[in-house]
Amino acid sequence: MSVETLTRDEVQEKPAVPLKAKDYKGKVDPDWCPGCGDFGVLSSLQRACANLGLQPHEILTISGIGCSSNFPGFFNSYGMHTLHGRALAVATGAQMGNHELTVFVTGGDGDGYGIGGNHFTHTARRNVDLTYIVMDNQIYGLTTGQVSPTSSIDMRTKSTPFGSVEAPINPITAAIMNGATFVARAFSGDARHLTGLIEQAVQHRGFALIDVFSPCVTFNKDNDYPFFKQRVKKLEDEGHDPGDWKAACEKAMIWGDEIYTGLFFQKKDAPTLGDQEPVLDEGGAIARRELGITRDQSDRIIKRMM
Amino acid sequence: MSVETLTRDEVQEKPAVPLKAKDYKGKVDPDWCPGCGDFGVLSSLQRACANLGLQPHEILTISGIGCSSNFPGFFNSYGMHTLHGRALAVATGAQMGNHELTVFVTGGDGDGYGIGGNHFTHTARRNVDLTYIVMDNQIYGLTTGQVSPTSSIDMRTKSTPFGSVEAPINPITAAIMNGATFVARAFSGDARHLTGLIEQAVQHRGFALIDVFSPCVTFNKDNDYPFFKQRVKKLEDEGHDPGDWKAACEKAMIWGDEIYTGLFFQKKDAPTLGDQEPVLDEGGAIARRELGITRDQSDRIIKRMM
Amino acid sequence: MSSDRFDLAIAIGGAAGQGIATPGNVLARIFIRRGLHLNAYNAYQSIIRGGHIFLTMRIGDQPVHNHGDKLDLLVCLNQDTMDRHLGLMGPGTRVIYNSDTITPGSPEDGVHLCPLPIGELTDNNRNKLVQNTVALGTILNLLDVDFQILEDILTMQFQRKGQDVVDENVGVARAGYDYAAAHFEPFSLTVPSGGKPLAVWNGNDAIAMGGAAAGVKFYCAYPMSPSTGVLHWMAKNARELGIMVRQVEDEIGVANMAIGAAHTGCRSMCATSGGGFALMTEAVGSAAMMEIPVVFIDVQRAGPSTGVPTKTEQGDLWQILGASQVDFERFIVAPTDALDAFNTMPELFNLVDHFQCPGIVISDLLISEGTFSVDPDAIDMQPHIDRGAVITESRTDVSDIPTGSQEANGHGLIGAPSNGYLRYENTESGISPRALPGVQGYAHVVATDEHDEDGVLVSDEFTNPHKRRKMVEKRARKFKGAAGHIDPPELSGAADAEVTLIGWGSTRGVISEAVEMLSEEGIAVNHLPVKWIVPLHAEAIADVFANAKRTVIVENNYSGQFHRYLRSETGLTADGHIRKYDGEPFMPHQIVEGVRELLAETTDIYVPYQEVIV
Amino acid sequence: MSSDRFDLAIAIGGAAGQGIATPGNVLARIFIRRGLHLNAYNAYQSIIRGGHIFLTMRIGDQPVHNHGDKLDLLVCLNQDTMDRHLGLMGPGTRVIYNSDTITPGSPEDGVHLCPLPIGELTDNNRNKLVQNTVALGTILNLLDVDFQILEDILTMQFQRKGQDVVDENVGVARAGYDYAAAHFEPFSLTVPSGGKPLAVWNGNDAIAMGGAAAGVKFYCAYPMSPSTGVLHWMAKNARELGIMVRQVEDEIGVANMAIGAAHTGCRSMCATSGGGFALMTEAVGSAAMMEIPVVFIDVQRAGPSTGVPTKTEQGDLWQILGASQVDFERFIVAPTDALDAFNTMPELFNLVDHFQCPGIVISDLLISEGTFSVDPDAIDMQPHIDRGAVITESRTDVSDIPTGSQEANGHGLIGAPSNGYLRYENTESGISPRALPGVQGYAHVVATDEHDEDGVLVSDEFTNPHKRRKMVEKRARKFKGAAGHIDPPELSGAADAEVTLIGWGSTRGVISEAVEMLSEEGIAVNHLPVKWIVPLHAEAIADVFANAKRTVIVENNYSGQFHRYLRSETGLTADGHIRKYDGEPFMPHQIVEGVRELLAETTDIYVPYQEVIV
Ligand SMILES: Cc1ncc(C[n+]2csc(CCOP(=O)(O)OP(=O)(O)O)c2C)c(N)n1
Ligand SMILES: Cc1ncc(C[n+]2csc(CCOP(=O)(O)OP(=O)(O)O)c2C)c(N)n1
Ligand code: SF4
Ligand code: SF4
Ligand SMILES: [Mg+2]
Ligand SMILES: [Mg+2]
Repeated sequence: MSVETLTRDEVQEKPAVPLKAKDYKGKVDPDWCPGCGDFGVLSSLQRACANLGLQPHEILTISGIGCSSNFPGFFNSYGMHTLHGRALAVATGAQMGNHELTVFVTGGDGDGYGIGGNHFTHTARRNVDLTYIVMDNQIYGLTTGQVSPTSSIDMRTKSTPFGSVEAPINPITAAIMNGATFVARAFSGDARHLTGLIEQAVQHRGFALIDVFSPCVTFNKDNDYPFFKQRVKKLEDEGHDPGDWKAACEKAMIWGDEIYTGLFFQKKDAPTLGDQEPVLDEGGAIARRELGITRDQSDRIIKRMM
Repeated sequence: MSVETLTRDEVQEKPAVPLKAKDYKGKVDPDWCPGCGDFGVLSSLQRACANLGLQPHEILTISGIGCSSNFPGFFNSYGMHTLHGRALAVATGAQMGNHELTVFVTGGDGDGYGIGGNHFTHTARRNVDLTYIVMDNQIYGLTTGQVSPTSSIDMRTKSTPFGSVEAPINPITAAIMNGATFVARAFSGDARHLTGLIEQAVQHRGFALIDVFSPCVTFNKDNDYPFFKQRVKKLEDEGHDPGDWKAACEKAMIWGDEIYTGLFFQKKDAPTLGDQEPVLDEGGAIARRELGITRDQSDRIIKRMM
Repeated sequence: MSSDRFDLAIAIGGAAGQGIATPGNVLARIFIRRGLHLNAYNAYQSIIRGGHIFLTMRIGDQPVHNHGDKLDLLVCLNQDTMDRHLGLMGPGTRVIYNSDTITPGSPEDGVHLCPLPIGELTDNNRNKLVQNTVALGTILNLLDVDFQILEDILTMQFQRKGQDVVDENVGVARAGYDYAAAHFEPFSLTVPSGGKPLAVWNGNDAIAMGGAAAGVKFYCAYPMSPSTGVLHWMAKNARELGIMVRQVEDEIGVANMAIGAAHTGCRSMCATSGGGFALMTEAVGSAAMMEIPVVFIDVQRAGPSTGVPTKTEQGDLWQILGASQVDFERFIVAPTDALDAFNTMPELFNLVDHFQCPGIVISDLLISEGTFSVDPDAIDMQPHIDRGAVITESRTDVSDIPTGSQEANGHGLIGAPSNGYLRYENTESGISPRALPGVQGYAHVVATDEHDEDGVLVSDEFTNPHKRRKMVEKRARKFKGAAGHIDPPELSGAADAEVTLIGWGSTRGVISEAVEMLSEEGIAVNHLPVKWIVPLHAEAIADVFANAKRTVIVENNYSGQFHRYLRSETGLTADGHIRKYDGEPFMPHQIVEGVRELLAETTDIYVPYQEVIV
Repeated sequence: MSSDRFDLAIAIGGAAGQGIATPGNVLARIFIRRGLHLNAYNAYQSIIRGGHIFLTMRIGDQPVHNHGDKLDLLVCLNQDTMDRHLGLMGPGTRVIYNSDTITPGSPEDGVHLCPLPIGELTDNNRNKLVQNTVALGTILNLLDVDFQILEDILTMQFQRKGQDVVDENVGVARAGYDYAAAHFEPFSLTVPSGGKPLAVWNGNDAIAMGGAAAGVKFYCAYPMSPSTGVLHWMAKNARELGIMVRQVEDEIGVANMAIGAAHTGCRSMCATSGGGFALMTEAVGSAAMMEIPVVFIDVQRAGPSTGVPTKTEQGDLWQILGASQVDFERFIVAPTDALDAFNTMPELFNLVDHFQCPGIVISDLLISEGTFSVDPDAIDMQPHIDRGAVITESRTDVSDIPTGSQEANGHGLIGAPSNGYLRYENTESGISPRALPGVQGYAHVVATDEHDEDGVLVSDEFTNPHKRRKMVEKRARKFKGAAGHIDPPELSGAADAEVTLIGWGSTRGVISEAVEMLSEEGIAVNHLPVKWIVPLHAEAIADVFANAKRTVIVENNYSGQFHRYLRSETGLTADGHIRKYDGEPFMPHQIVEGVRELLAETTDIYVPYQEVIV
């Protein structure tokens, strides 16, 4: 077999059939614990993709390692189940390699804000065009319940049996300050709201974070469905202006009887990383271009060496 | 030789002689380029230590790798010249191991915000009691001039010959959002101001960041002394309230004809990581305590296994 | 095993979330309190609910070093277990299952099916975990053990949940016991009793306890199976034992934080598994260069990469050998069982303190997550501690403060004169007394760059190939005699054996038993278990090879990592290999068959077929 | 070298910041345009100003493969150079220096001192770099080369700074030329000319160009000496060549980003040095597990740890062999010079594409930062490209969309039926055609967890030792024939040599010359340079050993990393060793002396003394 330079337009010549949420079911059914918050995220993403009319082969879903990171296996698209904490780095490479794909990154709070924290910071500031969905259960689920960077102070876990003493990070304010251009929070118990946010995030050009409260029913008994159900309040219902970073941060810091969900912050005009790289302008994914360099190019290079 | 459990008080029985800045000169003179901004940082730290009456053996200065990270070699105290990007992690271990030491972490923008970014985030949220001085020259100096996470957009460097396309991070707002409890900015061209900030930072209990504009006269021709001299404006002259995070972020984001220096943010009442760990309460550095466990302790442990 | 020994194996199978751990623990306590030895292996998957868990517990009146070959009793908590494992049961065995929900398959002749009408026996208790307790009662009756001990342990186990729960559990256990008495034929054996009561632990507990006993004051980790148990043990015991325990943002932070604490004078350690260890490797080299004693623990699992997180393998050897660039000094040790792991910790800490370098412990899922009985008196929690050449006393005759004048100082540089302390003094032994930060009169800088005796970098200003060579040789020299500080491996078994089996780390137990089985068959085999990887007692091993008729290396990986390493250090080539890389540990009969095949010369690499599919 | 060859060595010494690079470049251009061959080694430190830089440039009418043993001409830009290196100069050599600022030492008899009164010659020009240009004029005159070529090159070099600068430089160069004509005795040699003009590059350029020629479309890196030149070349040429070049936050990000791009179908690579490579190792294993072709480049420097960042060593071999846990398939290749590195890149990309695995290139400071002449026609920028079994054409006969019904699918799980594509199909060859994301009809998931043929994890729900074993063996099988795709190492030199020298990677050039020198002395020596580390042509090497009288391994590290690796794969033990670990590369005479000592059997490991101290 050899390399064919097929443009995305050619591939899509056949008019796409409208898809339903169930068309995005993966090869196996999720093996999450019954009641796990991640089910709601999966179904929301499936619905959002159907609503957006994305074909499975046009999507690349990339994760790290964790319960939540098992996501690509349960979702019908191209997928990569990479290393713990590294999904955003892999995704940046993939997005640059083929910027015609719709890239989702799916993972957990430990994966993304713990070990993956540095890629989170830098992918945000680069404004890489992808949608990052963090299933934030404030615990390390797959490793059976240790403290996470979003665990609250005093939370007792297997690694903090006397209660955590470290202030949690706030992914929303961190993302805003790191330069993310779309920053939202959702609750997996409200699939409709989440679906809407995902649709907006995909339509947004640039780095979009959706931090989703996705309860771990097995290891986090503090932040369960009732905890969130009683507290979540939608920003949309309050007329919040996503252009106002100060209000966004202020709202994001509220953590008590009320916890806000919704679109905290959006900056619409910022160029994405790809927009600023003239190499992509030549058209088509670089992954699909002719390999090697021309004689003219090589002559010029060698001449400079003489 | 054997282990002696000497408390810090015993060591300090002899009344300390008042020291001068030159008493903190290291074994070798700095080999930085003539005019490098880091000289100003070195002399400021030396003066601050003299003013604070710190004895060299009570100080542990930890760095990563970079021009700026060569700092401990030029400063008379205990020192560790560790791996690129890892100084804060090493320092957290050292601070926990011997919380009676005064810990300085010294390094560069690449070291701290690039490869070391994840430790920066998490050390800040843990509020580890140390003073972190970043010599921010917006370039990778030691590797002869590549783009750094604080390089401005369009900056031409050896790795961005057509200009950088990535938005820089803002260390001040990032630190505030990550939970740092003392966040300041200085200019190495104003040693008196910097000295004062260092003194405050050392006296502050918790994680203190001082991001210092420290021009690389060799590789960064954009952000040189005149650039900063013309622009820097002290927050102190404006009656800024360091308790107001919103004003702090707003001021920190200003980057144009005026650039603010000074203490942006301080939270005085936050407990440090050490404060919250009862293990340290027993008195004295854990590094100096008796090794091993008692018979009582071991009996209890083994009983639980039967 | 010879038949006059008591040797019984019980398996419990079900899905994650069906609560296999609890009956497993209860059974373990019953046996160890009677002074019986125990070895349990739990096969499971990297998911929290569902899948298949299969706990095999082997009990004996003699020390039991592996989970064995055969099952006597199978408890099926779900249909899947019945379907998968009934075929493993031979004549005389018993199979317990809930007849309300599970349909038995067709067993081999002589297998006793023991259906339990759980609903009836528990008054249709809706708690799904209750079937486990019924089964416990049944097991006890089949083994002809008095019910009282079960009642005691259930009471202990459930008392913090209240008397109701205790009563409920004791009640249903009794129902299972009585039902068995009425309906099933018990085993015709007597479970020995009266031996000295034993304790129970797993390898991760043993490693953590060994560290605590050695005086570890700083432990940090990032969770990673199958090493996380060390973190859990440390976290639980931190406050009582005065150990600072930290969960860190990633393994890079872990390794460097451990080094920071170690430099201040703490005994400091951290544990992870292969992928996390990959992230720590850069720091391992830095500890060697700065000459800071610190211990890293790699608990191996099946790979490469994320691999099979809950399965075992001995596949990290070359990663550990190649941890960090360029040559440097460090100890590498692969303990052979949990107690050995425990004892290794203080020994290793004394060594790394003496030689001022990192030490790496190689464990694996088999040791770390296996459950083992241990004689409580064999656990020496007050081991000998030797911190080596460490300076902790301040001196006031020499000042840390320079006299003020600047002068040329042998670095081609001008600088302030120092306190005269040479952290990296080029001593004859290569060991340079190390002063801890905070001690007056010894202020100095340690560095990951190559440095001269006083810590000043040779990579700044003037590199100097002679200084560089001096420092490489100083560090190498200190390690020259290290092998003299550790025990050489010991050959056990027949002197003029037909086959010499060589293993490393966790395979010692299973190989020993295979050796016994083979000698019962009349094949004389001996056994060289290797524990210390670096330094390696090359000559001792070469002697064994020289005297061996046929050498066979047994290891739990694909490429023969230990064989290749052994050859790299000695040039020795083994005659045959028994290897396994399917995620499951060796069973004794697999090694026995391997030896037979190798003797028959049908192959020189034997890879056993894995019968138990989990 | 035989004396009828033209063989000249010039050294320029000074401090960082004194601008040694420019006269070095000008001289290089002068020689290569005359068709002369050139090999330059620059000794420097990890600081930006100060310290000591010592550039040695050796020029010959035959290919020159190392920087040689002797100096003919020394240019001292500061006193330190004079003090350090005058002692290296023998009869007939010339030493140029600024007599205004530098005091000459006492040279050996026959050394011609050439003092230049720079102030006088430059009208007291305050520009400190002007002395370099005067020296260039002087050098040309001493070599009896026509001034015009210098004028041409200075014009080219300085034209973008304006005519004034050109004039100033040409003027002072002429002053140096004329002053030499009047005061100094030229060398009694003729610099050959008229040869085919050559080009000049360094190894990092060659690696980058090789990548570009191979069709690399994605390059990313984090700066690290001595690999950063690859990034600089790529960044400079990115837009013209349509290559996406990214500087990333750290090496972990680099490795993973390169993998992400590679998975979409780009030829993708990244470079670093030892410490950065340590951080990449986890990702190397992940690429192997996901079966993604990607190339990692490790440019070695002296270590361990941060070590000596600007010095050379061949010390990363075991780190690379042990990069990531457990066994997996990957190519490891150590090119032997810059042109070989260039040619290796397309070859390696074809291999990794064919075998769907990572490839690792081992370079070192000597190759990567050395400056070499190269025949421009030898640089094949349009090499053969073979992407292996890759699926890039969409199919519409099979849909990515499941039919909707859920069914049991062989994983013990219920799921939607897939498009039937098996990314990891268990083919006979072990190679499974790989579909690129975006191609319709082949949607699938790749995973770092162990997975079945269709990509579904075997670590979820039901692990299965048989599936696990199948997949390990599938991956291993694909690599079985890999050695057949690469050339075995070739023995050169006398057939019945007294000594066989074996080296690997960058030592080929210096060993070849030592072989020539030894045969001139009447000692018959032959030479086996090894380039491919994995797969290793073990049999070919064993043949050479079998026929050798005395084998000697030459390597630039302390522990004999290649020797130990070779023994691990073959059991072969060499008779003697020549090793060096002081940061400086071998010089030919050091190997010659080593062979003599080993023949005299005074030692079996010879470590040469380094005379040039930089
Ligand atoms: C390098 C590395 N370190 C550690 C692990 C072990 N590990 C797997 S998942 C996980 C954390 C999972 O937490 P999170 O990302 O929050 O996902 P969740 O399971 O809660 O959805 C860890 C520590 C790993 N696979 N790789
Ligand atoms: C793991 C690793 N990667 C890369 C390097 C190479 N390196 C040394 S210093 C440096 C960056 C220096 O930049 P910065 O921290 O800003 O310090 P500066 O020199 O500007 O003061 C880099 C990339 C290294 N030593 N280790
Ligand atoms: S352990 Fe928690 S996060 Fe993981 S699947 Fe179960 S409920 Fe979900
Ligand atoms: S290169 Fe820049 S940062 Fe480094 S010493 Fe010189 S001026 Fe300072
Ligand atoms: Mg989580
Ligand atoms: Mg910098």
